Amino acid sequence: MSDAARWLLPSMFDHKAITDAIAGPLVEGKAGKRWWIAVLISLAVTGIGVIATGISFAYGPGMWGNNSAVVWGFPIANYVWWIGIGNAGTLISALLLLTRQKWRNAINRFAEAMTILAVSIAGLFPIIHLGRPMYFYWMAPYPNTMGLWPQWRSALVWDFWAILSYLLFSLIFFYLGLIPDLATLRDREGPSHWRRIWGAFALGWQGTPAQWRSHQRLQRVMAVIATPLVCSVHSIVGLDFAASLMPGWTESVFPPYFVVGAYFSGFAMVVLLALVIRSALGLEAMIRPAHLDACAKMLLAAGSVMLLSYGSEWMSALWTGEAADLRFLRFSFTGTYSGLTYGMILGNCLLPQLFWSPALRRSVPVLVIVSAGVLFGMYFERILIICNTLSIGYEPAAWTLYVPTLVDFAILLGTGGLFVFAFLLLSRVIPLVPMYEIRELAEVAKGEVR
Amino acid sequence: MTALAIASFADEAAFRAGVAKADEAGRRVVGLWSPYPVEIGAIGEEMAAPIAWIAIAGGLAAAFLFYGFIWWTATQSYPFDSGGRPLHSWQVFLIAPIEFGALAAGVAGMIAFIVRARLTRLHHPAFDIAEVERASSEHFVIALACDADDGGDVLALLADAGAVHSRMVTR
Amino acid sequence: MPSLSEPDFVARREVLRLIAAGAAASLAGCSKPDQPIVPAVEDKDGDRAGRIRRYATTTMLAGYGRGATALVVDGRPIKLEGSAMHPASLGATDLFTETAILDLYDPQRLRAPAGPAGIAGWPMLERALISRLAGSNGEGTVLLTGRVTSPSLLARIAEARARMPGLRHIRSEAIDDDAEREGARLAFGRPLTMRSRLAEADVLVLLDADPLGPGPDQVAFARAWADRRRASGKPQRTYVLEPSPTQSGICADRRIALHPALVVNALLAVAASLGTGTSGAVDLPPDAAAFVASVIRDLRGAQGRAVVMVGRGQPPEVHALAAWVNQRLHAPIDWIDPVDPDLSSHVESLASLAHDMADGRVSTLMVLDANPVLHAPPSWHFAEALGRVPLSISFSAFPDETAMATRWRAPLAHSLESWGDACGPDGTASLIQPMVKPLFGGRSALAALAMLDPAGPRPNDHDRVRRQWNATDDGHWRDLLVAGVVDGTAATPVSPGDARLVMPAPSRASAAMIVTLPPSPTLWDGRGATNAWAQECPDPVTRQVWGAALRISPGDARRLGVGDEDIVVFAGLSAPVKIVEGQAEGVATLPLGHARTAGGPIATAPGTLGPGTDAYRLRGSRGGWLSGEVTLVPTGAKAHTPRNQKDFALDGEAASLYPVLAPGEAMPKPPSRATLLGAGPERPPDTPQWAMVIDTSACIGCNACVVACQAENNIPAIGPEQIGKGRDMHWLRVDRYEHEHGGGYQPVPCMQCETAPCEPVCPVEAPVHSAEGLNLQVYNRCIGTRTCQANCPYKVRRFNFLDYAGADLWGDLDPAPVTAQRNPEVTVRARGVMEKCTYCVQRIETAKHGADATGEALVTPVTACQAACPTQAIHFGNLADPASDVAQLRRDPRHYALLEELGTRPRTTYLAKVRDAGEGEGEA
Amino acid sequence: MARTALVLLLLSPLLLVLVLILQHTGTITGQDRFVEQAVPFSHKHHAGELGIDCRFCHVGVETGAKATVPTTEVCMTCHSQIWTNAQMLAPVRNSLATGTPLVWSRVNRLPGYVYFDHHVHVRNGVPCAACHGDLREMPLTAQATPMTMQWCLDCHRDPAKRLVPQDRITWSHPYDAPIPDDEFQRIHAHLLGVERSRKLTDCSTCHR
Repeated sequence: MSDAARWLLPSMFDHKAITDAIAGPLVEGKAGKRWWIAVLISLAVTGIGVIATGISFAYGPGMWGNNSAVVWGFPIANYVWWIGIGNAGTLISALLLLTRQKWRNAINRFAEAMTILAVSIAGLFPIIHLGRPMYFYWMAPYPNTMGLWPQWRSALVWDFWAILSYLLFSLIFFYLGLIPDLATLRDREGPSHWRRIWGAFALGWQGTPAQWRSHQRLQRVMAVIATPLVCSVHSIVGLDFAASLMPGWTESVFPPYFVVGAYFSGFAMVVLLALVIRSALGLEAMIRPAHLDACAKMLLAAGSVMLLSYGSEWMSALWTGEAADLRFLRFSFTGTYSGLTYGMILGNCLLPQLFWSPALRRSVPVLVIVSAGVLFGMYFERILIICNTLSIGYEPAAWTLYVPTLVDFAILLGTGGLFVFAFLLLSRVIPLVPMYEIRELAEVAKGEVR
Repeated sequence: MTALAIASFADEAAFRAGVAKADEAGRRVVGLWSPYPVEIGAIGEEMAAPIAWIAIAGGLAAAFLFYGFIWWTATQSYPFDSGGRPLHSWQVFLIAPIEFGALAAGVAGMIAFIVRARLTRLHHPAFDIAEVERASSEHFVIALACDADDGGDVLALLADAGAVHSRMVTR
Repeated sequence: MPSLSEPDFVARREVLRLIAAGAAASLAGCSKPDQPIVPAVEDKDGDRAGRIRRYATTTMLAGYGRGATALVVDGRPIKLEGSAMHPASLGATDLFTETAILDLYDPQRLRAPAGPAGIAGWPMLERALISRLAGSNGEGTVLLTGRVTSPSLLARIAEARARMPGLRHIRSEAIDDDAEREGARLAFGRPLTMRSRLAEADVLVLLDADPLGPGPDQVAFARAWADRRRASGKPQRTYVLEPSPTQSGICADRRIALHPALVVNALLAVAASLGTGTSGAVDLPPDAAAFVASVIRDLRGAQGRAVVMVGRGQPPEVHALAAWVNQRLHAPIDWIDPVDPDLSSHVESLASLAHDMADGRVSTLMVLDANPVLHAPPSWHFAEALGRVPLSISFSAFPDETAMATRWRAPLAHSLESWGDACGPDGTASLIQPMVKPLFGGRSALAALAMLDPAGPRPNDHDRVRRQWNATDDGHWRDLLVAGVVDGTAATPVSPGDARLVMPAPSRASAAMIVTLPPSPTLWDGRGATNAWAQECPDPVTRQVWGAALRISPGDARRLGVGDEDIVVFAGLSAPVKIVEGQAEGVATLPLGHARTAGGPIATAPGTLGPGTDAYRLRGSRGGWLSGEVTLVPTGAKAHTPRNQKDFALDGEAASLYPVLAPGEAMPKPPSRATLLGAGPERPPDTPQWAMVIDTSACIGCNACVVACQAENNIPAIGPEQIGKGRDMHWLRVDRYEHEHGGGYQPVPCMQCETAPCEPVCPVEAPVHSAEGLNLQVYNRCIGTRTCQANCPYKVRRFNFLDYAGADLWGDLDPAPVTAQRNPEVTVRARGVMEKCTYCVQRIETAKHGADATGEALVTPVTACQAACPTQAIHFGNLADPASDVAQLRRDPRHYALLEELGTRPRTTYLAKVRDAGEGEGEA
Repeated sequence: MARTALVLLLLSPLLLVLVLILQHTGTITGQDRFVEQAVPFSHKHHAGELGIDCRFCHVGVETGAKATVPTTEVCMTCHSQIWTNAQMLAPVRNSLATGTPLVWSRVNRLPGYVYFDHHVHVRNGVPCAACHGDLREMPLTAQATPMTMQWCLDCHRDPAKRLVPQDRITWSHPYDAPIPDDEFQRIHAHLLGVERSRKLTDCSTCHR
């Protein structure tokens, strides 16, 4: 991967061109018609979610499909799914930074933004899903008149700290990378009122070699911490299930397999966002087919690991021969939700295999289909993890199927709208591609071309 | 009377050459600015060195304190029989401190960075120099100290190194 | 005890005020309520305010009384328990006693008399009656009641008839005993009532009979049967031949599905073996013939210790032959003179009334607590005939079908609001004592009769009842009321003489489909249909709630090409199908009492099955409990039939969930498993350790415990729609399982696991363990993550998905009165809160407080389910005391824990079901 | 201005700290709060100056969960003899005459999900004053203690220092006179018995 010129078109070898391409629209440009339409649509979709959440708060969780046995349903699946998507950004910025991958430069900023938005949205669900959401703060340790503290043995409290730490850590990491670019925006001549705000948040950044050295040092330190952190976050989400004794949940493979699954769905979302951003913001010169190709390879690898994980899960049921596990396996493939099982295998394991072909790795339609397939497949997986186990537990007398309601779908849809809406706003406020890193890359590429 | 010789460079190589020439000539470098990370010698190493240690120390301290807090709440403040588990279930008590420690390390590192890199100075005198503003987007900038009378030499030296633009500023 | 001369314990107004206060108070999670303190003006309760007091009284079913104890707090009765002194209660209850308390506070109750011109006052109704009856000798006047066993009421009727000789009293109970009584008349020449002593029956043969099923005798029969099965020595064996599974069939050792028409053949074969002199060759399918052969073999070996019982659906001749067979077997049976003195046929007397009304020979009709419009055979056109009566009045608690058809309807007081008395099925008399003044302005049956007989003397109800029992002395009267039961009133067994051998003709099953019409185990003859608890109580066979589907056999379903919930039409009815294993081919079953057209918003709740499935419409013109021949036609449509349990079959290893043992067999020792679990935190050394042991062998699936728990613990009914979504609130569910070794019932409350998986997973410590081994759920701490239930292997936790406590089940009616039933010792749970069985922690705490305050030893509390259980299958006590009931049962060879292999160490454990499959297993 | 905003943003967590502190004070707990009553009944006069025992009016306190507020009849036991025409007592006389109960405002409020039992406390050496304060010094009745869960727990975790001999239960100064050694030993022995068989910090002690 030494060939830096693969990741940047020569038109972007000039620093001014890079700055103009990225900072220009933010400082001088007005939001286009397409942007306004997208904002209105996403706002409307968000509104649906807000109304559905309002209905849930007004009348109670009974508005959802949850029942006495399947006490968890869409809200928890949404939570796990969103937090999974929120994993790829940090992977790209931390792990690829440590391994000095040049292709991270163009995509890490929006991937990190995606992480922060997705984790924030994921963090809403543990509150939304509560029976009495107004008391969510009881999960936090504070000196109260009851003399009570949270239950540190609960995976939900682990979640609370994992999400809180991960979200704030990602925010700091994101902001750290943003500082030099904010300085660029601050210094650019233009009509935007935002320049004062950019200036304040740039904290007086000058770009002296001493500042750069501290900046790079902290970025590496944080990358070293972020990599295990991001793995632990999704391991803990896996422990929500694995630390129980229910059939289909109590599996030691869950934490690693949740981590892989998270990267998987995150990369799928990155691919979709990359496709949108490069055409919408005209950044084809910086987000190259080679980037897509690299992401597609990641999807291929992760998809294959998913297949391995599923296989090991099924095999362990067959191997131990535990009645409840076998029944669970049989139900997965022949029961009411078996359609979702096959959809999950198709989306998560089979579709990514298309990426063995280099041509397909660079084909936009194929990328869209596979990424969407992965996102759906991963959602099916999340819902199956919850519903299979809870629908057919140990006691046949308590077996109950789960049927989501319109409110359930509306809340899920609404969070999608919120994600898009927030992303659209961000795209007008911060540079979605890190300018200083592209400049650095351009310098290397220039040298290579010469 | 002191003055500053300020030169802009279009690329990193010329910038490095300018710095090298200034060094050779024994000129005092007042300021360097680059639009992306450029390491020049050991400049800033002293400033950056403790950041990693501060981050790690902050993280570890927070994690240990948090663990101690958990131990206190679970075994001293209000001990509960929770499913017959031991009061001090250290295995699971480790999880939250690890997560929180990572966050604390990030916060400590960020604070260390802001302090060590002398940030939050929004009205630094350097911002009065027009070239510095452009350094954040395209140009590399060198500012050398000089007297009003040897200004011409310094400018020549910088031009020789490949400066696309240079000028004298008198204070 | 306060003054007894008049029911002035608490003024009605005061109760209604309490009702209003109760509606607002004590919701978990509210901030501190700022309600005022209102002390009484005069001291009535003294220092007993807020404490539960117990009074003896009686509840009614089918006209028979069952002794009961009312639990009263601050003037509000909140629960009914059994009366140990009454032979039909034995300290336990059935579903109908448990649900009766909700009827008292039911907002659907009639509140004022209503006439042709709408709501009217009592004086208007009295004037209407006086203007018609003044000076008349009662000609053309008819009093229609259900079965009357009350000595006071019977005396009052006799008094009225003495004054008005023309007054006719017709009594007709919906679920009649005409066939039994007529059978005895055929066998012995006089009507007698058969009282089987099941405690002495080694072999019990049930021919289409269901003594363990619903009815006034259920508790007594079930207790005797369970006592016999528990006794050491020769194992008891129960044989059941029946068309559709009943509770008796499910609990039987051996059971076979048999067409009702062939029951007579089976009995003929049995009789032949005992020397009728006829050949035993009868028309029976081969499996049934082999089954009957086993029955004959066992009966021969059990002379004097075997009983044959025949169901009410069989014709009198079959009952007569059974009497002969029992006599030949020297069966442990007492014959007594009928407790109901009216010896006429229930069906024929009602038919004659219908006829007379249609002919215009009835000018005044007073219906007292009966609903003939619902249960009369449709061919009589009873409601039309009723329309011809110039003055008709129905006294009933609810706006039922008859009340809607009569010109006047008047509110009848609840038995907890009136003075009275009643006899049990064995003749034992007990007193009905009011706990409150009528809440909704109803009048008692005695007061209603006084209106029919305006010329008669008018002592108040209390004085009349007291006079009836000759309680001239205050002390005597007080003792009578404290006991509730009048000693020495049980009927003495009579010697019936030799039974005549009546040989019914052998029968054959017709090729066409027929429908059997049993009473509903939850609604009885339909009178439970207004009761939300009864409606929400799962059927013991299908576990369906809020309605009943048409049961057909798997074979018939295949032939028709229908599945569960597919609607079929037949004989003008349409009903969804429920396929039932063990249903006889060619026979469908539709329980009575569901699908009402009137009665209030509960009886006709949306989501229940419509009136098209009313089983009474299938009754032939001569009554009986079989339909004519019908053809089932699938419609292709589906109906939703909410059920609490969908799967009964346990296959493979799952069978270990419900172990079934042969007599004398022990549970296999569980393999010792390595565990990392420590001992947990220390507890104070002398704390009691609560535990429960449930004997699945004794459980008859009657659901009394389920509703007892509901009444005790403020568990709301949530309606068919919510149940249909898979939600339910019963803390205690009675699971029904079937597998190759047998089947039966398994009540599942919270297991109170010692190493509870639900506790460490809650982020806010709402579920925690007490030093006494209770798995506590602190409602006010719960934030509703539901993680506990997700982690519960037994799925015994219940979540308030909506504001169930403020339920709007009663339509437009204000549900506030229902809140007066609530137990003040138990928190009413808010929306979004998880709840579950607490082992009745309020009873434990009350017992502990009592002990701690007086310094006396702790009296082991009785849980609500334990108190209710007719067969004493539920045992509760202190495990730390080696002499306690539960500690001893834990050493029983049949002892096991549910899902023991998970290492949850449940405190609720079980004794395995015993099934005596017999040597000849597999031959039938 | 931007700087002010930034400072405020950074200080906003202090608001949370303020709330955290406030919840422990009388502003939220209601400690030391007086409540307006229809009849300005003075515990100071009745219990303090006249020396009427608490149990004369609060009859349920030794036998049941509720201490009970006296009926009008109890008031009139004395007030049919003395102060028969006092304007202040008109509502009491009116109550007896019309049969309508007196309506008192609640001073000590516990939420509906807390099940407090007076007699089990009073019969085990917890003096009235432990929760209700020195009523003999209160002309108007106020909530003397915070009555928060933390406050209940303080005693349930370590009851020894709150208990008094049974004959001093209704004294308003339980801690003034020293408890004789043998009395203290007896209380301590009793407490040991309770603590061997009950865990007073179990949630079911108060919640069910």
